[in-house]
Amino acid sequence: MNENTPLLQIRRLSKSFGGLKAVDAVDLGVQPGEILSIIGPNGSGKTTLFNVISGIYLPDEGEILLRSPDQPEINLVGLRPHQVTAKGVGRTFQNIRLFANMTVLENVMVGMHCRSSSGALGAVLQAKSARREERRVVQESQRLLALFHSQLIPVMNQPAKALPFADRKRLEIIRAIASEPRLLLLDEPAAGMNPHETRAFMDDLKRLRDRGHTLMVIEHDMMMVKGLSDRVIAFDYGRKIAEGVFEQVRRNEMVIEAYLGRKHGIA
Amino acid sequence: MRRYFVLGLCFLVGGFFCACQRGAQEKVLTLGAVVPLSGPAAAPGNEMNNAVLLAVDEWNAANKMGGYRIALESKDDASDPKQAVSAAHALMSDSQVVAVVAHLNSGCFLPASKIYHDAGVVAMSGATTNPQITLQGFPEIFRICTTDLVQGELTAPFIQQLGLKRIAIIHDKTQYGQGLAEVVRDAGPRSGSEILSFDGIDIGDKDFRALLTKIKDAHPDVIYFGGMYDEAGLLVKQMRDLGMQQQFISDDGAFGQDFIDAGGDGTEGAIVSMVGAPLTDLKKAEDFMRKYEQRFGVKIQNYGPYAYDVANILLTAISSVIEQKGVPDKKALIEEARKTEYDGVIGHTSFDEHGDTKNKVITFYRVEKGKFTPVKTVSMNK
Amino acid sequence: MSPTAFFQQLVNGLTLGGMYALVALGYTMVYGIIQLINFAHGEVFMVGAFLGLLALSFAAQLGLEGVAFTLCLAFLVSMVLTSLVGMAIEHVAYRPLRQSPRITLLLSAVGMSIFLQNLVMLIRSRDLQPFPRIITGGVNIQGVILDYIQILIAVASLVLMLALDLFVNRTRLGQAMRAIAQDMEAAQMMGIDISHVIRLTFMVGSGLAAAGGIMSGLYYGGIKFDMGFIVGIKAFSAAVLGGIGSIRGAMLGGFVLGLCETLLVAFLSAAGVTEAFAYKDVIAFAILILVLILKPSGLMGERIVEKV
Amino acid sequence: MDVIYTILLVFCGFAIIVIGLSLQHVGPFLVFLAFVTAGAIFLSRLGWLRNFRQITNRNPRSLYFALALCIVAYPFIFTLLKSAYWIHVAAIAGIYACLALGLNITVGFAGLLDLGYVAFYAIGAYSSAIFFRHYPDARWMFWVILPAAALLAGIFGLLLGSPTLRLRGDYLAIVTLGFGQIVRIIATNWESVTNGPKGIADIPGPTIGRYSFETGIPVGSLVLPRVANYYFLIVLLALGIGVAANRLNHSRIGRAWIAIREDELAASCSGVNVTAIKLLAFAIGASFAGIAGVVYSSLIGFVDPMSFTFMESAMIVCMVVLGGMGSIPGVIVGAIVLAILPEKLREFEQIRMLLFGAALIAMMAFRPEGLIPSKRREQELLETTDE
Repeated sequence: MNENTPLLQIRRLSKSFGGLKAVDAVDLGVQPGEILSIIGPNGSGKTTLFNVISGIYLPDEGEILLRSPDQPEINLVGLRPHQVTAKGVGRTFQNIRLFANMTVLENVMVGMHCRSSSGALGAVLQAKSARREERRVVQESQRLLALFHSQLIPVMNQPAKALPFADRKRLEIIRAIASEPRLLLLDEPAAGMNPHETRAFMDDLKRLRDRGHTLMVIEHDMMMVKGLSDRVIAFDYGRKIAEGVFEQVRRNEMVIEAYLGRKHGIA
Repeated sequence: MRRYFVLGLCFLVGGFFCACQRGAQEKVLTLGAVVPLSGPAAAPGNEMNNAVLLAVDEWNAANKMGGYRIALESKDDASDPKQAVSAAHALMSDSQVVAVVAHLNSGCFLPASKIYHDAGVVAMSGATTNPQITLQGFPEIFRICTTDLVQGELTAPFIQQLGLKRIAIIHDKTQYGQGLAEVVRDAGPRSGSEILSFDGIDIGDKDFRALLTKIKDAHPDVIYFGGMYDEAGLLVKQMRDLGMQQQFISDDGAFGQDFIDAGGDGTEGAIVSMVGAPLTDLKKAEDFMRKYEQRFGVKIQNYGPYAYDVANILLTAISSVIEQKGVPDKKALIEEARKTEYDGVIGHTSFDEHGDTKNKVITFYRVEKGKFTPVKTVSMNK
Repeated sequence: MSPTAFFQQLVNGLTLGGMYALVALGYTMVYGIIQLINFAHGEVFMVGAFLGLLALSFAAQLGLEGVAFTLCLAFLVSMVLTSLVGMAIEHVAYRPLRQSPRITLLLSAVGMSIFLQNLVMLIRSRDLQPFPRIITGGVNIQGVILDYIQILIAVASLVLMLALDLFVNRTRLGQAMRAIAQDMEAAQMMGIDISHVIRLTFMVGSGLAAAGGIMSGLYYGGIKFDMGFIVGIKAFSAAVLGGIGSIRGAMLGGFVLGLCETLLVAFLSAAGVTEAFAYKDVIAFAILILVLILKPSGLMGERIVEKV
Repeated sequence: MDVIYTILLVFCGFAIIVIGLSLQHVGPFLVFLAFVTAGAIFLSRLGWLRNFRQITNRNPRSLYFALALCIVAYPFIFTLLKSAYWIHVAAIAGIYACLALGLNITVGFAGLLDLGYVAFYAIGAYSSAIFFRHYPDARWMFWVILPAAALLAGIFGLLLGSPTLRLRGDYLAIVTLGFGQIVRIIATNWESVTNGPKGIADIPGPTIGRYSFETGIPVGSLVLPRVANYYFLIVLLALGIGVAANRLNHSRIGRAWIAIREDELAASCSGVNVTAIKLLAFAIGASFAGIAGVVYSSLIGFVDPMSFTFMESAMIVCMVVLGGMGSIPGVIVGAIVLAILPEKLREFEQIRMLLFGAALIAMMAFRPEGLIPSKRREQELLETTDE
């Protein structure tokens, strides 16, 4: 396995709803350790791509291959979301989906579900292994909460719904990281933040990359895309229309057309 | 804040008065009654309870109980075995309860009888028909009505005598209805009838057309239904709608105005059986029915006379125990009850070695112009 | 089974199906709009039957003559009153909870169902209430009896369903209903008064159930406080079978279920299965479970994709 | 000092309950109830209830000690009062507590509304009844049947759950309701096994070695009535089930249950195997009902299909909702209150279900979290920071 093998390789992936091709024969690769941004106008199929990768939708055709330490490649197609997560792909949602009534800490602990194993019997009998594991999960979760500065630690026993918006976004990412993903899918992480928050957040995301996570980010904020991405892929109508470093993609004719609208092209 | 103190004070005073309400002590013995006062069989249960109340009041008025006043302690079993056991425990926890007028449902009397047995208190039922109840070997347990066995065994030859051969049997999938239907099914061939079908319906179901259509196809002479009045009424109604003019015969569960109300014109000519001799034959019965109607403003429907007789039999036995011993001794009461020879509303009652009545009589009634008219009284007595 | 018996069962099944269909419409309409199973809908059916009985006995007391007239009166009075009951149910048990978790709504609905059942039982009686037989007789076609009441049920349910279909597809309010079913938020943006439309949906569904209730009373000859429970579950099965949310599906599902239930049991019984009739109710549940497993969208429903 | 306060508080509460139960007539009881309620409101206005709570929270050991003492003393007190009745009622309340705890796992923790829960109860009761119908003398087998019935009910939970759990919540409610009906219909019709509507009578009580549950418990000169055996048995079982439920609640599995209740999709994407975890909730809840069913059949000695109707399911749902979905002390209190109140208020039996229905609607509208809401989060806070 050489360094250039992509972590995730998608081949001819298609998904349509009724007559609408939301994802249309997409090929793409994600290199280990990079931050890959996906841009494109609304409805261009970015979120659908994430949903297909994370197993929420079954693709009509194509394959999604994930490189894995113990075996060469795993095809994620056909796996259910929790299996995909177990294989090492974590994600967040466009509209934050935390467990609102659970505490901040518990949210992270749920994220570690697939990295722990104690079952019902162990819990009922308070088996030694179960207790040990529980302690480990608590400690590990607290450590993860400290990942982005320390503002989440003091509130870790408050319900997640009590957090301010930006912290909820952070918590959702931490929950995803708790499953120890090699690839992290972030769906518009900076949406709804002010420029100041966005800047701070960008640094947080870079820290994730430095921690060894590979990031795939859907983002609309071009400033963020520019400052963050190693590579950018642009989508329109479910197809990949451009790929490369930010400046390259920004100058691409098709991307400009997609963003500015094709009206003046036609009319 | 002060408001709460005042409120609290009011309650305190109120509670004190309530506690003081207990009157001066007098010699009291308690008769227990456990019947369904709520639940699906609340109507017959309340009638039984009223009848017992009537008997107790008459005894108290006559003042023949050796100086004892009789109190009635009524409990509700709601036709539910669990509540029946609770109620039995509640009565047996009260040491003044000398005897119990017990249950309408066999499913209630079966589990509760064990508790009466443990406490050594006589429990006598006027309506439970499951043969198993008296076969448990508890000396405290009695009943004055005939069992399913008697009613079913007597129904089969009666059908034969009507000149009807081909029987289609329907039952309501209850302990009572199905038990009876099974006896008819087994006894029918012995008296030369042919059983065409044996089907259950669900209580609460309203649509019997599919089943009746199937039965119609087999061309029976008679349809026998083991169950209660509501379903019996609907069945006969839907039979007539489907153009089935066959004889409809049912059991004591369908005996009562409710059946005629539910079935309307369709019930005309239908035959139902009722345990015991026809009530209007007996002078005592007429008397009782008049008194009941006067007191409660409604007519006797079905099990009231039985409960009334049970109460009277028990009270008679208790009074003779008091005469002999001076106190209502529970153990002596068992012996005394066993020796019962009583002429009551439903006829003569005496008990066999199991505690079942020896008076194994049932009467068939035909609905004529919206009224039950006795057709024939048959008996298993030698 | 003789041919006569077969056709008789066919008639029985279709009549039963018509009644299921009328009740199923209420489930499907409410579900289509707010994705909620109106658990108390079976009870609405029962309330409708009792209000119909009340109207009929009132008419008899006033000495009103004419079968058609009294019948129309009973239908009208009961359907109007029951739709008000439906509105009240929505107002008390559902509206305050529109933002709550689904389970809260369901429990509230279960509570409403228990409440209505016991209320009617306490007000009227625990016993079967005989329903006046103002339509009697029928035609005998080669031994197959076709009651006038069965014809009435068939005609009335078809007319009501067609009227509903027209209402939903041709009127402004119907359009609003469909819009809300598609996307509640968008519909709200477009200036549709959501609360008003939901209330109306409950009213229309309840009115139809009331019609079903009266027909059931007329047909079977008696009504009882607990009659709505089992009919409710079966009508729901019919709605699911047809594809919940689809009005035509509910009609189809009702008839299919009525026929299945009647014919299947009859065939089983004819084939020598003892006690086949005792398992009648199991058939509806089995169909429900099978449909949900094999084809959750039902016969005519659309595929539901959860929005992520 | 706090220790003494705690113990005294518990004893006072217990004394109030005993006095309430021993009031025989409904009038004085209602006055008493009003009095106690007014007192409770008064104390809470003074802020004392919160103080009590703080005191007891500080001394969990002495709280449990006092509670245990009361539970043990209960049958003795009522034996002295010559009232086996209230011991019996307490045993029934205990059975309901087990049922409510089980249903709380599916409804309260995992958020799956099961309206046919009584089916599993029936499976437990019938498995013991059917066994003893054939082997009435093997009474010690009760102790084998108890776990076996739990297992069997659990398996049925899986069987019902596996095809239906992919459904949305409200479909699930109706399918479970249908399942409850099917179990009852089968119990009514499969006569060769269940004896049909006639039910199975004479189910014996268990034995331990020479000791039989059919006899009273002699303690010194006092003989506790027969039901006291069941009382102690059911208290132990309910305690065990309560502890098990509590431990599950605070475990990896419990967190997953809450997570799928909160947001199924997010839970799935966080690595929770939604189907398996839901099935587990179903199976565990069902197995608790199986245990309750076995004890019920021996306590009453009689089992018939009519004891397992939808209304019974609805009643258990009411207990869970009244107490507080997801709250273990809540559902226990809910079960006890709803099991005892009808015994006290027999006069209102007719309107009982009406009140339940109305209460259910009102609870959902005004206090969906129940009378004793789940204190899960607060407690977790204390525990985790301690470690």
